[in-house]
This record gives sequence, structure tokens and C-alpha cells, in this order.
Amino acid sequence: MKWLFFRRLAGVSAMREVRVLGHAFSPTTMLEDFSRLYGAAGGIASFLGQVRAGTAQALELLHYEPLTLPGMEALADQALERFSLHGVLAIHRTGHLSPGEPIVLVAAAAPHRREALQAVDFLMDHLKSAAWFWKRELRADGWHWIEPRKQDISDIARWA
Amino acid sequence: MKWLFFRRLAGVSAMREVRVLGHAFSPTTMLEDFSRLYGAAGGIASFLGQVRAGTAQALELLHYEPLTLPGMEALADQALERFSLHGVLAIHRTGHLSPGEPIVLVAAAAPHRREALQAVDFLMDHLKSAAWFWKRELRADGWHWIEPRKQDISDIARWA
Amino acid sequence: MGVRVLFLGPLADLAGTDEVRLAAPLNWEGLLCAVNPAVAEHLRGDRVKVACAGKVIADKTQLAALDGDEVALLPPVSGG
Amino acid sequence: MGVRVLFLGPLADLAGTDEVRLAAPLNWEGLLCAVNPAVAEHLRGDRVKVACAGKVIADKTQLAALDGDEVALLPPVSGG
Repeated sequence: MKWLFFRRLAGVSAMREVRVLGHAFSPTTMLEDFSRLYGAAGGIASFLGQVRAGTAQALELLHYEPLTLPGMEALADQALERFSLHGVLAIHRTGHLSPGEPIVLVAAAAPHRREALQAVDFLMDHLKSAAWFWKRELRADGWHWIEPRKQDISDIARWA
Repeated sequence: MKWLFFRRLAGVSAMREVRVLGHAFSPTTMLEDFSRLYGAAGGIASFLGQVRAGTAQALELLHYEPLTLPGMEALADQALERFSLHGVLAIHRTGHLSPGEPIVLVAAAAPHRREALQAVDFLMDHLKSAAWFWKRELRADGWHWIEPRKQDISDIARWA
Repeated sequence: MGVRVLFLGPLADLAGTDEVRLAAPLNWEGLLCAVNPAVAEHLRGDRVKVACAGKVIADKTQLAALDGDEVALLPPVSGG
Repeated sequence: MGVRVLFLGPLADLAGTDEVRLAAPLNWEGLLCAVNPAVAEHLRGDRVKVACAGKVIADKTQLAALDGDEVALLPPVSGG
């Protein structure tokens, strides 16, 4: 686990925790640890993305390791620059996942709820489209790559 | 615990869980139960509000019981009407609270992350300003009522 | 039984009590006469709502509380 | 050692392999000649980015990979 400290809020250092995990994780344990760190923060917003139940029997998430983690760390730093936060958390899975399994967990602790919610929205918009992840789904007839969505590009444009 | 079922998403009933609690609760346990219910939902957004550490030694949250719970239930129903959700959770504390203690937990499960995040934002904006809660803080010189904030009124206006 | 009148939040400090019991039936004028002048002034303003028998009254001057009803005087709720 | 060239995501299907090892130094024209025509066509498009030694290159036609460098061919990332 790697902690970086930023001077953002008066007298308090803002922190980020960013991880790319090749194995299953417990979002509630991660959130509990995060909440404990920021017990006096005012508010903690979070988003948990899970593998949707549907036609896919499994999901595979590939990434390019030398870019993924630095990219996510840079994104977390942008969120800390842009919003008044006590800290951010960003966890992303890679590898094989089953329906219902957690893929991504993002959280932000802030003195004010709007900042926390906006930081989570910002991180999710950018993670989904700017991080170096490629997904494919296993359906009855084999593996299918998931195409980029136009929606993701317009999501990012909201923050320009 | 009271569950109401709404037909919203094709073939799935959307549910709400709303509680007003006079005693401490564990937000992670609540979120874990909620996540387990919506394991196939795509995404779960949440917001946890805690008593801020600062000048106050304690916070007291008073409410008018015959209006509070029906008001929160009506608000949850509005969120289910307005957004495409699998379910919503809204928990609010009353009584005496210490710094760092959870006051409010809101969560929304949805097929798409924007809907989940927006529902949480909507619920928080309305809970804070439209629910029948009055707060006072215990400072070194005694109890002080917390005044309504103009910000809360403009927050609600965003959804008109 | 009469009508139970509750002073919520900061109104309780102003009233010096959490509740009073008034004779039924109780209308708006009766309520204003029964509370102290500071509370009456707040009641006349737009920001204090009135609930009767578990419902907020759209026009509080139309208050008509019957025997056994609970009337709640609701100041503006607190910010975050 | 040469240059290790990685085909990421769906490009690996198109290339029929995850990686190839090419002679160093490697420039843009050398890369286009070494991959199959379907991959080359995608590489010429705007949507495929190229990273060299852990950094995405602003102008991929300026590729100049040295002995021991890793070159990654990055198609558009997947949506949610």
C-alpha cells in the first residue's frame, strides 16, 4: 500500500490510496478502513461497480501494467487538486471476474458532501474511459471484446 | 424493517429501505447487506455523513417522529420514480451523537453509475433540507442550534 | 383530553417548554393567544410550519384541531 | 535483446499473438512493416496509441525504440 500526502485542507494532509488488484477484494472491508481513517471528515461518498448479471458468464479485464497504476495515481492526484478532499481511494480489478464480483471501488472523504460526490463522479468518468483497461465477456458463443462507448467520451467532456 | 416493492426495471422490483434510528449503527454492515441484495446491479453509490470533528463536543438531532419516517419514505419513493434504480437505502440517526459518529447513510443500486450517483445526490439534498430534523451542538459555552443554510435551499432548487 | 401542542427544535427554548395542553377545539387564533408573544411572532412568520394529526397543514391559519389531536409547531430544519 | 512489441486488448486477436520481438532500433515505418496489414491499418488510425518505455508517445510516428525498450500498442479502452 502506497500513501502520498498532499497539503490541501488547512492543517490536514490529503491522502490517496490507489491499487490495481489481480485478485478478488472485499469492498466493504476497504470502505470500512477508509471510513475509519476519515472518521472526522464530514462525509464519504463511494461508488462500487460490479460485474452485471446478464448474458456474460465471465468477464476478463486486461490492462497494460506500466501505464495502469501511474495513470490511476495521476487521476487521483487530479481529483485531489480539483476538489477539497481529505482523501481518495481507487481500487480496480484485473483478470477473470464472475457476475456480481466487484470491479471497481472509488471513494472520497471531504468536509462537504458535494465535493465528495463530485470527486467520485469525476474519478469514475475518467477511470472508465481514460485508464488502460480492455474488457471481454464470455458468452455462450465465446469471448467478445467490449467496444468503447460514446457515452464515456461525453462523460469526460463534462469536466473540461 | 419495511420493504416496499415498485415495478421499475424490466422484470425486477425496485425496493426501498428507510430507517430512523435512535441508536448508533454500523454503515459498513448496512452497506454490505445492501450490496449483497444487489450483487448483480452494476453499481452502488453511497454517501455517509458523520459528525464533523471540530468545536462541537456533541451533536443532538431532534425530530418529529410522526413526520420524519413518512417524509423519508416519500423521498425514497420520489428517487425510485425519478431514477432507474434497483433499490435505495436511507438511514438517519436521531438523539445524541459524538464526533465521528455516522449521522446519515444513503445508497442507491442501479444498472448505470450516473443514475446511482444522481439518486444519492438527490436524496442527500432533500434529506438535509426537507426532512424534519433539528440539530444542536454542545460547545464549551453550552448548546447552540444550527441554523438552516441558504446552500441547502439552492441545493434543492437544482432538482426542480 | 384536549389538544397537545408540541414546540419542536429551537421553538421549545423560546416557549420555555416542549409542550402544552390546550382546550379543544383549537383554531389559529386560539393557538396564537395561548403561546407567549415571542413564539406567536415566529408562528405568524412564513418559516414555521404547523402539523395537525400527523400532517403538515397547507394553510396554517386554517388550523382546526379536535379533541385528542396533536399539533406540532415546526421551525425551519437545520442545515448540514 | 531487441525491442519487445506488445499487442494489447483486441489488437492481440488481430495480430494473432500477444507480442513480437523486433530488431532495435525500431521506428514507425519499421513497426508498420513488421506487423500484419490488418494491425498496420489500425495503427495508422487515430484511435490506437503507442507507448514506449512506459510512456504514451504524443506523436506515435516519432517512435524511436532502443534496444531493451518495450513498445505497447494500445487500442481504445473498453466502455462500461
